[in-house]
Amino acid sequence: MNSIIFRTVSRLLMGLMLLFSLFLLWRGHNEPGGGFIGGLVAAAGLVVYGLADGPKSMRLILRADPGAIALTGLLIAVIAGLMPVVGGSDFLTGLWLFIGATPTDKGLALGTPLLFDIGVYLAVVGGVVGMVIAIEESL
Amino acid sequence: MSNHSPRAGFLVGLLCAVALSAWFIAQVGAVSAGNATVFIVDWVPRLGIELAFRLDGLSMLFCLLISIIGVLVMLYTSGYFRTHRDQGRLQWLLFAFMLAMLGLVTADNILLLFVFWELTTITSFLLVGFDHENRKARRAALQALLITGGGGLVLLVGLLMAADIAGTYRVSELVASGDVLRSHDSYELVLALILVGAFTKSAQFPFHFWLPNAMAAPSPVSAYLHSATMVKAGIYLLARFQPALGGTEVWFYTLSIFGAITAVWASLMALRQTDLKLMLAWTTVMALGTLTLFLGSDVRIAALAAMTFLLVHAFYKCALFLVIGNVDYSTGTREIDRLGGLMRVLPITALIAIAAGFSMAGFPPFLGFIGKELKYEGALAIAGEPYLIAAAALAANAMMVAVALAIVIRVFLKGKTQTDREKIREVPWSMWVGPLLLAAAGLFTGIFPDMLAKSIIQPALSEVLLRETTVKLSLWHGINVPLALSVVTVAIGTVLFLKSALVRARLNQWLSVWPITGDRTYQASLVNTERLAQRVTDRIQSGSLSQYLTIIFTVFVVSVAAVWVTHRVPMNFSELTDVPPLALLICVLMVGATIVVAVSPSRLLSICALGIVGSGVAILFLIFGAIDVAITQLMVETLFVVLIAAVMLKLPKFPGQEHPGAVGGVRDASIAIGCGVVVGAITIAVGLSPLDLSITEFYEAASLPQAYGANIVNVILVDFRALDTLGEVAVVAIAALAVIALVTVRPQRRSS
Amino acid sequence: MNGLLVACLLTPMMTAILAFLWPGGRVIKGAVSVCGTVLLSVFAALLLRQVWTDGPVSAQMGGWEAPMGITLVADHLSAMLVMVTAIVGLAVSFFALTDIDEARAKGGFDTFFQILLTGIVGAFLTGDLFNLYVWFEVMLISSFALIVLGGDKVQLDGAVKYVAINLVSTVLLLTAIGLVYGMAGTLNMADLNGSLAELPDQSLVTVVSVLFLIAFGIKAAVFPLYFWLPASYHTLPISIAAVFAALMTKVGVYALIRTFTLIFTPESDMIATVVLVVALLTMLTGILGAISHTNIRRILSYHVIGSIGFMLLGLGLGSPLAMAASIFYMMQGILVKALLFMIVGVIEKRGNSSELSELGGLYRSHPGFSILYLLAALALIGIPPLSGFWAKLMVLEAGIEHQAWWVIALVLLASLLTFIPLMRIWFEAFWKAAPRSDDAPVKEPELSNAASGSAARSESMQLAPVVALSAVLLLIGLAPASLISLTDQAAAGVLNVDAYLQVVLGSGAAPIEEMKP
Amino acid sequence: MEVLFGILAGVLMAGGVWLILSRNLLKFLFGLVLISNVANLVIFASGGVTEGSPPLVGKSGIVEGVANSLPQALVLTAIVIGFGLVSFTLTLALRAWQSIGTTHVEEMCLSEQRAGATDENGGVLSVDDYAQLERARTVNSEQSMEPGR
Repeated sequence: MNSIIFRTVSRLLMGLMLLFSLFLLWRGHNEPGGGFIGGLVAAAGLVVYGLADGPKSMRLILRADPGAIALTGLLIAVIAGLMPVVGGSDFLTGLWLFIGATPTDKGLALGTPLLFDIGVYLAVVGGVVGMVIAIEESL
Repeated sequence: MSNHSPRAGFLVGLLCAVALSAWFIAQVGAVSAGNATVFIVDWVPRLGIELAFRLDGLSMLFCLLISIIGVLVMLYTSGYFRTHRDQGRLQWLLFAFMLAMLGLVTADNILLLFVFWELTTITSFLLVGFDHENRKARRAALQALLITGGGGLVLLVGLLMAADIAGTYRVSELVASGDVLRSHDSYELVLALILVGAFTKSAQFPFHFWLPNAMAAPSPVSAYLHSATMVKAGIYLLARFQPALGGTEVWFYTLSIFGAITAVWASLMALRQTDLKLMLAWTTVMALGTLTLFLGSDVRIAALAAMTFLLVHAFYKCALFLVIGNVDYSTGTREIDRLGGLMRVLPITALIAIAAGFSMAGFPPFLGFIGKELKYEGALAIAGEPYLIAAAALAANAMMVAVALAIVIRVFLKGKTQTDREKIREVPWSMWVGPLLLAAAGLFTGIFPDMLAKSIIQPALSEVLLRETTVKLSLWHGINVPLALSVVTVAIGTVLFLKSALVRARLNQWLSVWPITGDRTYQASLVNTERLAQRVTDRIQSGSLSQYLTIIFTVFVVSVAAVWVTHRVPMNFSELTDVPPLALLICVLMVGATIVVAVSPSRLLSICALGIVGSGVAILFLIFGAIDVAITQLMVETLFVVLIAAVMLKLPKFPGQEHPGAVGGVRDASIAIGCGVVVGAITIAVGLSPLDLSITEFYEAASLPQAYGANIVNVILVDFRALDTLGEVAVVAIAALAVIALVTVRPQRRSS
Repeated sequence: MNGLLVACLLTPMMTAILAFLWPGGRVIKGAVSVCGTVLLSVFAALLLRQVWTDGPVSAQMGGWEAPMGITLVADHLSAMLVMVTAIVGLAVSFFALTDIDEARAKGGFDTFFQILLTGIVGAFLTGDLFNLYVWFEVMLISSFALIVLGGDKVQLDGAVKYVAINLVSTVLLLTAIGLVYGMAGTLNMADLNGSLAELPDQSLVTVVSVLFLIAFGIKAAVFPLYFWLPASYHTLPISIAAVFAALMTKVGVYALIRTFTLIFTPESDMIATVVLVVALLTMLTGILGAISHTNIRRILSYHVIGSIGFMLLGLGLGSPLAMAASIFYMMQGILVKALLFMIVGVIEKRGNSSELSELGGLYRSHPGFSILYLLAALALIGIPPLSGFWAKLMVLEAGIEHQAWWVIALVLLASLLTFIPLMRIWFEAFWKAAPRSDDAPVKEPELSNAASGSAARSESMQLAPVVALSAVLLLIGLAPASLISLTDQAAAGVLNVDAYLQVVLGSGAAPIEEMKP
Repeated sequence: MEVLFGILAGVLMAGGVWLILSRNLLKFLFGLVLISNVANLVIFASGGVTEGSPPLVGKSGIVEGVANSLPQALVLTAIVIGFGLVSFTLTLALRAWQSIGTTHVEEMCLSEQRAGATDENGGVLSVDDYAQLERARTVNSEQSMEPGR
């Protein structure tokens, strides 16, 4: 798998997949997608890249320890759940902020569930990539 | 348990023991006047257990024995173990044991009684195993623990049942409700359970064998626990429950028969010994048998004989054990054949031995004589089997005379010791004061028995009979049958003593062909338990994962199928949904792929087929409207196939032989097919049952207006059931960390 | 809402994250871990107090009323279990400071350990069946991580068996939960109580309940499904073995008790008999296994199994007293097991082995420590007035109440047999003279002052949790009244689920429209 | 369709169990994947299988004729969890192979070997002990058992 073409293509593919994964993450609350799927797509992109360039390059791209990314994802999810608690609501209750809301249209809805989903995304990316790197490196 | 200050331990224990003894003596007046001292504090009311203590006549008798002998023994120990490094430990244990014993005889709550009962078991376990680096001591300790501990467990059930029947946990109230207990259906069972407890503790046949083995303990411990106090706990229990459970034929015959067997057998065994301590140990068993025998009857004079003999025995036996300790201490041996003529070198010890030995033999004017006369009187008064009991008592007494004579004459009066006589010195004062007092007590109370009778024996007897009674003891009560029997006893005993070598040889000859002994049975059952344990465990836990899994799936198939068949699960096929043609096609494909995975010897083919199954599942999800799930499944499937393909290149090829032999193959296949059938059937049955969709409907209704999301599945994941997702995220993160740890953290040299 | 429930769940989870992300070595991570368990203990104690005074409490996650959202709920049983989990967690995290080496710490020991606690606490507190599965998985994956962490090949071999069997049980559990949803249309356990009972045909419910019995039975290590346990416990670092032995199987027991009192009530008769038989067999085979071995860890592993049988007797007999006995036994059993394993750790440190033939002389050299072992062992055997006795007493009373003579006889037999392996340890490791080993040089004189100072410090740090747990157990033994009254309430709450239903579902199921403002 | 799902689940289960019972760790893994799929299918099938559109709320805000969303969420969760577990198991198999040198489970019995050597002078109730006891009985001489002066 040392061909330059495959490496270039894989890099391109990875970029596209990362972008697509973010798109999936963003729209997941209303359309098929979400943190899991987005995370899996992103991870798949990175894995494809890693297959072409070796696990070391995956580490380089990530810049951080994949385990730490995964746990940060978990941390974000917990924080998203705890934010409403500060306001006296139950753990994991959705808090929403509507930007540019009009009586007919809710506008841009930002809420803790979205943050939660970002945590999920990070955890899945970090987790899957971490596993793949570890297995690749041990071979 | 400090090693550093044995003296401190000794002094504290001794002072406490003295104080306790003094307190008990001070209570004698009140108790003998019929006023029991009572102390009650709640402990665990829910389970009926309270810290209830009651000091009545019977308890008093025991308390005095325990505390006063305790003081003497502790004093003795301080001399005996003067330079031993573990003296402090031993003194603490003795003191702890004394407290447990006192608690046992004063407890007025049956559960509290049991608590102390077990505490005496444990402390005696530690005391028997005091010489713990000696294997024999450990074995004896375990034996004592298992026998008395096991008996304790049985006793507990008996006590609980008795309490259940009588409706009270108070011993004093339980004792008073004998009529209820005796007429209850479970009376025999309760009796049996309690007797097992008492018999194990008091070394009655067939549990007698632990007591001689327990002689692995140091002499003072043997003197205290295994003659004077702990073994009497069972006797105490019998005496205490005599009014509640006694007075029936079952009680009478059980106690008489077991007591008689124990007494006669033990005295035979005693004659056979050459080790002085073992000789005494067996006579202790004999004495316990006699006590049991006399507690069987509810005739007043029999109970009186038991109570008196209890005291007699405590005095002389404790003294004799300590005497033997002295002999051992001075000469370094306890073998009767190597000893002789110690009178000249150990005059004080010899004096004690003579006094205690004569009391044991039942010579006047010692208390032993009164005890013996009472025994014969009691035996003859028992209505049931007077002659049998008298004969048993006669045999036992005669052999006791022989043993006593052997100790007194062989060891102290006649012959010469074979050890180096120059080095033998009389023991220090702390080692003869105790036994001397005990022996003197035997003489003094023999001459003036009335003091003892009025203040100690009479109140105790009143409790055993549960009615007021007056006791008058005297050395001389005319020429009568008991006296005649006494003469006969002495005659037989003397003959046995004179012919002891012959008797011993005969007994050994006879016993060498005797097939069953308690000790052998005990050992065999332990060994067999261990063998059984190994066999069972090796069978179950064979180390083979495939066997484990086979068992698990077999249990699964068999139990589910059994329940399915016995419960006749109905299936209603009337409301089937349609099968989309595409789904049918996918299903067929998947079935084919599954078969390929299952049977293919090629790894690559297997992985491809596995991928097909996974993708098929994804397509099925898609067909039935689960787009998010389908995408996830596809992604996961892809990642997994990539991973497994990468890993598999490093793993060896399938070796074949996955289901060894035709039998293994058929067995595995039938289990697999069974699992398939079972799961398939349940899935169909559940699929056909109507489903309550109200929760889904709520999600559909609330998703957009309340949770602001149109993708219901995603809203469920991040809002309605976000806690699941949180856990799941944790699983993914930890799985990654686990994989990383698995491949990066390599074993260290075991840090030890 | 009740914040304590969430706090109990999140504290170990946050600690886990913190322990991983916080830079630092063994000491820092260990300190974070200890602080986390201290905090957990505080929350657990508050929760227990609240449950004790006010009855069960619940919290609806995300504010969605049950059965729509996921409910966390603590009745007496759950709160007590969380409490002992916190205590064991605290003791073990402290013990681990000196037991776990740098490499394992770097590999994430503290994180795995805390996540394990999270999973356990979550399983105890959740009121939702699928969520229970999730927490089981959380527990499982972290236990996988702990079991392989820095393992040599023997440990890996044990790990393979552990992982394989537990995964099978997990899949069975998941299948069973799917089937329950398919029948009742709900996953909330309180809601299932009514929904399943209302189904016209109960036969299918019974069939599915058998699936739960098997899946949880594997987790709880009952006969004949316990193979994974003896295969894996004896190779682990002692901190891990201690927490496994003390807690892991008990989650399975808890799940069995919860499901078969709350969810599958109408079928109790047949299932109860099965559970009773299984419990007795587990008890006996566990004890026999313990007798058959000469390695302290294996002996204790089999003891874990034997005690599981004891804990299931309550479910089998089904009376409040029997259930209370089992719960009491579970509470003190968890603590005793953790204590005994830590004691084994100290023994191994001192004797360099866990094989009895290579040990000896500890009574001579460490009399105080020996007493600790003896107390723990006697507590396990059930010698009064130590903690195990009360459980035994309650079981026997329950047996008499039921006239269940076979049960009594077998319990007595098992109690008697329990003496043998525990006293064997006492004889061999403590009483027997230390074996003379000519090849091993005497260590003490060679240590420099600094080294011996640090060794002494590490020794006292290991002894601290041992002493503390012993003290707790002694207290339970001498003053059991309040724990017994708690277990009584727990047993009553388990057998009569009205209060549980009330606190989860409120007064009657609210109509959907009123669910949320 | 329920019947078809049931049959499919049954076949996958049978294949999975067959593989799990094989003595090869990799095949075990394949079997595990198969029965995990069974669990997912069962959850999915339990929620009712009717052809329907994905559970999305349309522009109008009205939800009509969509598939049951709850089991989908459950299955999604289960799939991701399953992936984590299976990946771990795969790595474990790899490490077992690297370290023990086999993937044949019958050859992996390291952890449960008894330490065969029983102690000569320590066993509480070993078989030797009994034999010794019997010998001691025939000699019938009791030595001094006192710990000494």
